[in-house]
Amino acid sequence: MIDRLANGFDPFVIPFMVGMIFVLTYCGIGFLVILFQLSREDRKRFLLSLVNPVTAWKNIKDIFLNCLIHVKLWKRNRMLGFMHSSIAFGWFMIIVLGHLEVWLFVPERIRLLYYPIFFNFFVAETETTLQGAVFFFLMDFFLLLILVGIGLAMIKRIRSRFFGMRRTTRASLLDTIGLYSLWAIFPLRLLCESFTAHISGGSFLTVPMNHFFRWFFGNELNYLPTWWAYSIALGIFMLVLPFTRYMHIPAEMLLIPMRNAGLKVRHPRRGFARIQVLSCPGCGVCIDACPMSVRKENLKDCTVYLNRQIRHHNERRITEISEKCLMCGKCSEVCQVGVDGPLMRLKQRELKKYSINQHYRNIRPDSFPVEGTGKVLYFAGCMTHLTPSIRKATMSLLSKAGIEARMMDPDGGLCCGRPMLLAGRQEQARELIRLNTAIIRSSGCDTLLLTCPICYRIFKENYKLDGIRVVHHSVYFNELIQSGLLKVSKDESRTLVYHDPCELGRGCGIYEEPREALLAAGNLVEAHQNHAESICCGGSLGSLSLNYEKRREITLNAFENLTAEQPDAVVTACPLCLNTFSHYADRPVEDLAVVLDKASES
Amino acid sequence: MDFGFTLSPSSAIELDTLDSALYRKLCRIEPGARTCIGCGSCSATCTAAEYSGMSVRKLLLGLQRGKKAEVERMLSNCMLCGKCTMVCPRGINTRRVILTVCRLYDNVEGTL
Amino acid sequence: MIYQGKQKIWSDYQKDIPDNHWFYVRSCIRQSFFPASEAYFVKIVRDLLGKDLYETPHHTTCGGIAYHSDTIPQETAMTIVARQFALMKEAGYKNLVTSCITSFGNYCEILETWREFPELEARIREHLWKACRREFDKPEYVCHASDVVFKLRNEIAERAKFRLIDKETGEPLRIVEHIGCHYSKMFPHKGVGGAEYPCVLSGMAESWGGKVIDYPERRHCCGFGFRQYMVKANRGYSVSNTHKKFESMEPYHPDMIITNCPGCPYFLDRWQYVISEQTGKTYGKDGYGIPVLTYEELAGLVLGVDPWDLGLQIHQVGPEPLLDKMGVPYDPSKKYLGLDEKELRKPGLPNVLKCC
Amino acid sequence: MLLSMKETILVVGGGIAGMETAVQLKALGLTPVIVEKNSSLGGHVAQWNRLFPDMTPASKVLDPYNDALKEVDIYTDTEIASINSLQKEYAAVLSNGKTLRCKAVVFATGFKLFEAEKKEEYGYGIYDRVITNRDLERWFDTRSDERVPAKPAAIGFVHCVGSRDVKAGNSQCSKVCCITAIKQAIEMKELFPDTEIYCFYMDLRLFGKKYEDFYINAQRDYGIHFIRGRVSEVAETIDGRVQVKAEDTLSGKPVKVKLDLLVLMSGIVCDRANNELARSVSLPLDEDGFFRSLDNIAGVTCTDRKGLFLAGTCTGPKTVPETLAEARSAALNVYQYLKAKKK
Repeated sequence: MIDRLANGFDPFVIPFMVGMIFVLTYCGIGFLVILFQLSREDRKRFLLSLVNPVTAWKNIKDIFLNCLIHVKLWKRNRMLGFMHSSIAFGWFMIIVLGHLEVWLFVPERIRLLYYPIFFNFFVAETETTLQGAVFFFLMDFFLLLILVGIGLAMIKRIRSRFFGMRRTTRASLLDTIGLYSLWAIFPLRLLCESFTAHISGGSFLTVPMNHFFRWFFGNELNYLPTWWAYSIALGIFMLVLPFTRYMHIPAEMLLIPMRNAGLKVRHPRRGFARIQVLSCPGCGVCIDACPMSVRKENLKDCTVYLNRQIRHHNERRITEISEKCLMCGKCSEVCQVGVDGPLMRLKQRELKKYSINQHYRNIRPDSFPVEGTGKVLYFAGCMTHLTPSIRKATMSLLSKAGIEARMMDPDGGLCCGRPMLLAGRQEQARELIRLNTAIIRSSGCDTLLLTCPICYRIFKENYKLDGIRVVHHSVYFNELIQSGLLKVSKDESRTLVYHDPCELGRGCGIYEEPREALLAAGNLVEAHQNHAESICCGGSLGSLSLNYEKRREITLNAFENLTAEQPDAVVTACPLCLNTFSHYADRPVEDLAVVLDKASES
Repeated sequence: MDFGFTLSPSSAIELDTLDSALYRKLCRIEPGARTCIGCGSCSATCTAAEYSGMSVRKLLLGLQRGKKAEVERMLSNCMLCGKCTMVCPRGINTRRVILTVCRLYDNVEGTL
Repeated sequence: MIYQGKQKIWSDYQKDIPDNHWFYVRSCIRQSFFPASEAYFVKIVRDLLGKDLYETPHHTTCGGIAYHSDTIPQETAMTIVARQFALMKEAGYKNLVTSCITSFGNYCEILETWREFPELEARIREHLWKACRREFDKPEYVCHASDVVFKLRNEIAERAKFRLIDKETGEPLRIVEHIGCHYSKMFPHKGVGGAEYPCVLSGMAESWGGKVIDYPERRHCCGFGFRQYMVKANRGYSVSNTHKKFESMEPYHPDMIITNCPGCPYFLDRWQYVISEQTGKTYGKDGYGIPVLTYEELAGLVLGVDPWDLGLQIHQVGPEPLLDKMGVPYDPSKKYLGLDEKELRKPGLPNVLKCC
Repeated sequence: MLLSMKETILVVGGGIAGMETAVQLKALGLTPVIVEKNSSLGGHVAQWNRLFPDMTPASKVLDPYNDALKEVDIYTDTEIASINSLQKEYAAVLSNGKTLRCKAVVFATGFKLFEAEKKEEYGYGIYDRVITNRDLERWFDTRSDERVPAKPAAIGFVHCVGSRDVKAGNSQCSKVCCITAIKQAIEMKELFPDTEIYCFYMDLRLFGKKYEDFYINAQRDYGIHFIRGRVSEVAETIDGRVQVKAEDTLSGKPVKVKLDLLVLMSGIVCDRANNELARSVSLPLDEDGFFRSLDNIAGVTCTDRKGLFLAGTCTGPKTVPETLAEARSAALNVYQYLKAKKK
């Protein structure tokens, strides 16, 4: 292999170089800005994590698996997985191999940015070597891989259902430009390399095409324009990249180490949030996932659009989207990049200023004396007071199991604080937490039993109750059953379906215990979408703006999902889900406790 | 000059002069607020009622009757627990009503 | 306001007023508040119109104020009233004319009570006899002095020297008429025109050329309300009531207020000063108040009596703007001279309210 | 004069509406056939003890039909499998296999009493001392219901249970609950003179003849307490009674009271079971789930489909007299319709 051109330059590389330099500087500056936006301790933690070998290795692994191979996507949808990884990985390999070639054959050119990309233009093959042949083969192979990927992408554009996606995002103008330039790049590269195959060598793909072209066009002068086109396509792509969804390519490479460093969203726009927003590839998986999408008017309220609005600085819409969300957390569950949509919205809510700010200074914890000495303290919570069946069943189950339990709020108590937290009003939530903590401490209990996942989550995440076990009744009763303290007789004739409440499932990762417990009482079928993918009942306190009639379809859709297997009854473990479903239910909706209570003998 | 007595303010609600700007704005944001039938379910079930006299019914009435000051006191202990929303027979989004009032109380023209 | 509608109501509340031979009983407080008013009532009726009006020096209070202030029981008031009736019987009269609205109300109330409970009347006769060996007949007619003037209004109009007309513009004066609560609110049929749209005063005003204005709080009490004023702790309510009335009549720019009760002219007049001091607001043109006159004073003015002889200088609110409008001649230098041309002490002037 | 026409008319539903229609059709010389899904006629009225406002025994309304319906074919325990419209008539397939050819169909399918369980916060089916208005009527008949204590110290009535409540999927007023509550309150007071009785209402809608007098009696003669506030929560006390939470909206204060018996005034809601039937003859339903009349003033008993008529509470909440009146007018509609077809 030798240089064909003495100066190793040709004007057609200029478009590429312009784009390349632009993109590098843009990302460089952007990176610094974001780094600067991080709080001091976050920055410190991040930089340290980069040099720490453990996290460093994790970073490399994650970047390779997520950005190039798209493992998560493979798990979710093979077609999409293959499409994305073929393009990403293929392209990556082509670049790597390009550099290797330069490094091996014309090391003195290694410093030229464009050389590895347009290698085949600048070199001439003197004699065929195995080494060269291998390289040419790999090059062609990966190019073919990419072309297949591109092909699939085109099909996806036309028929997204073909990929099992019901809805996908509508691309903006720049996105489209980026997309088409991206599509153009690789066919063009194929052309270029085919044209020059007889000079600079080629393999199973390029050589035959080269022969065909030579036979077709005769002379070989017309290959220069294609190299121009190739370079221009690359240039355009890189010029528009920062302003399109393709920004996720560089952004995700920063997001992964940041996440591995344990950074969290602190401000809805700056620092980590910014990089999250940029990392959103706009794939639109969250649109189908979002329970609100059953109403057409809500289609543009899911996380992918939140990210887009944040990039467009559309304050009105950002607020609207943030307040509408049910905070069920499904979007972040399914997100490939791991964008934490709910947290972004929460932080957005925290920015709101209020002229009336609630306080609870006038409420004294000792006005809630907890009688008795039982070690188990049962906090029913606001919602459970409106679903007496749960409260009654829970108390009866406890007595059946011979457990001495007391109620913390027999005649109504204070709110756990989660609703305030979800409204982004930490100050108020903290005050409620302080009050409740005092009450619980004064009771001298060692176990805090909860029937409401909303309460359970905040007690678990935000309360400091060291020495006291915070447990949800689904878990607790399951233990009692497994340990034999609670005798439950199985009704073989009755099939139940379990609805995973958002706060309990995605929120606290409790999926199996309730099912185990229910299995003791009846046969269990699964909902169409279940566990981490269960659909919010629509009653969530998370949404601040959705009103009753607008939640209707959400509930109906969630219920339909549950009753796919035609169970005799729907079982949930959350008073709010229970209440919401029973408004529209065509079959009994019961709380786990009630089912167990009916099935257990005293 | 001090006479040892002064004009005592009228207790009447002057419907044609009272300031209902906040209520009107509220209804633009949450039209459901207009549908209250004053059944009192919200007040009865309210977790904060016994501390601050919180009552969405009174809140809505107060805003319509230009009794802003009472509204502020009333809202001071709300915990946003959502029981009122759950029991409202007209399906009013009471939590949104509360948050909206808290937000606009001093600045009716403020946006959400 | 549909005028015909009012007339219809008036026709329902016709009150027959005897046209002669009256037994006149004076008011306790008017004699000190507006001495000239009663004096000129007597002058007009007796001397000008040559009617028979009798009054006796033995007449005392009717006990109305004490009764309404909860300081004497009704039976006491009844016995006092019985004595007045006895005096009338002794003088040989049957038509009682009271100068005071509260007395009028008191008499009516007592007579009605007796009609309902004859045994009570019997007991009172007994009381009276035991107390002063007197016997009484119930009057055939009880009417208020304003009823009499209402009856004679046209005769007065014929003799009028000035009419209630703005001599600059030729427009009739805008007049607020205020009826004492005890005149007809207790017994609508005992007042000319009833309680809702009494026409006893408006009748005079209109026949003398003025135009009566109806304002929303027309029916409202002047604010005296006995306890409301007499207990100092309650005076805030008293003045607030008056304030409410003035706020309500202000947009109509009244030229004057005419009243037929002892308390009303006094409070409508004096509270204007208090309100002006407390709120800095006056209800007349450029800093003046709205002149408040008794119907006798007004009758006097119409008949061309000198304002100072009518005692208008004793009013808190200066009458000058009204006099100017009517074109009644007056000598400011004589304002504070007594009848015997002797200098009365000139009052200090308020801070806000313009008085002369 | 009567046209001599022996045409068969199908009457769906054997409640008072259906029975009255049948009687009138018979009188007009037609041949009604009643199809009733339950084992006996009489519908909801049969489950009631006495009727407002004159405390008329329900039997007094129902008994006359025993004779009046002697010559009328009645299929009880029978449902309509399907109705198909033919050229000039309808063919109804019954669940017992029979097929009826009829010139016209009168739907008198009635209503459903709201399932009080759905308002869980009231604890029906959860607490020992909570019953519905129907349970109480049955108790008046049988005097056996362990939920009704022997000597109640205090009884509460909750109006508007499942009525005027979007959460219960039922925003309309059931019309009869206010007066029924007053009737039952009076009856209880007569049985237990020393018992305190509270009625929790949102609005008292006493529109009918003598209803207001009934209300005055309840206040004046029976000393029943009326509290303007909707019950929001019911909890069980340690001694097995129920504690009711409401707001006394007139004083603006929360009220709490412990009761020995809580009676829920379940409202009148549409019977979803009729949807299939309605669809089969393409009769439109209103958004509240009841049958849609041709119009709500002059055509309440008519539909926009030839030969199909409506009577009684299948078009919305109604009182007994209203239902009877409608049944009669429906019968006349049928008669006129056939007469017109004859010409």
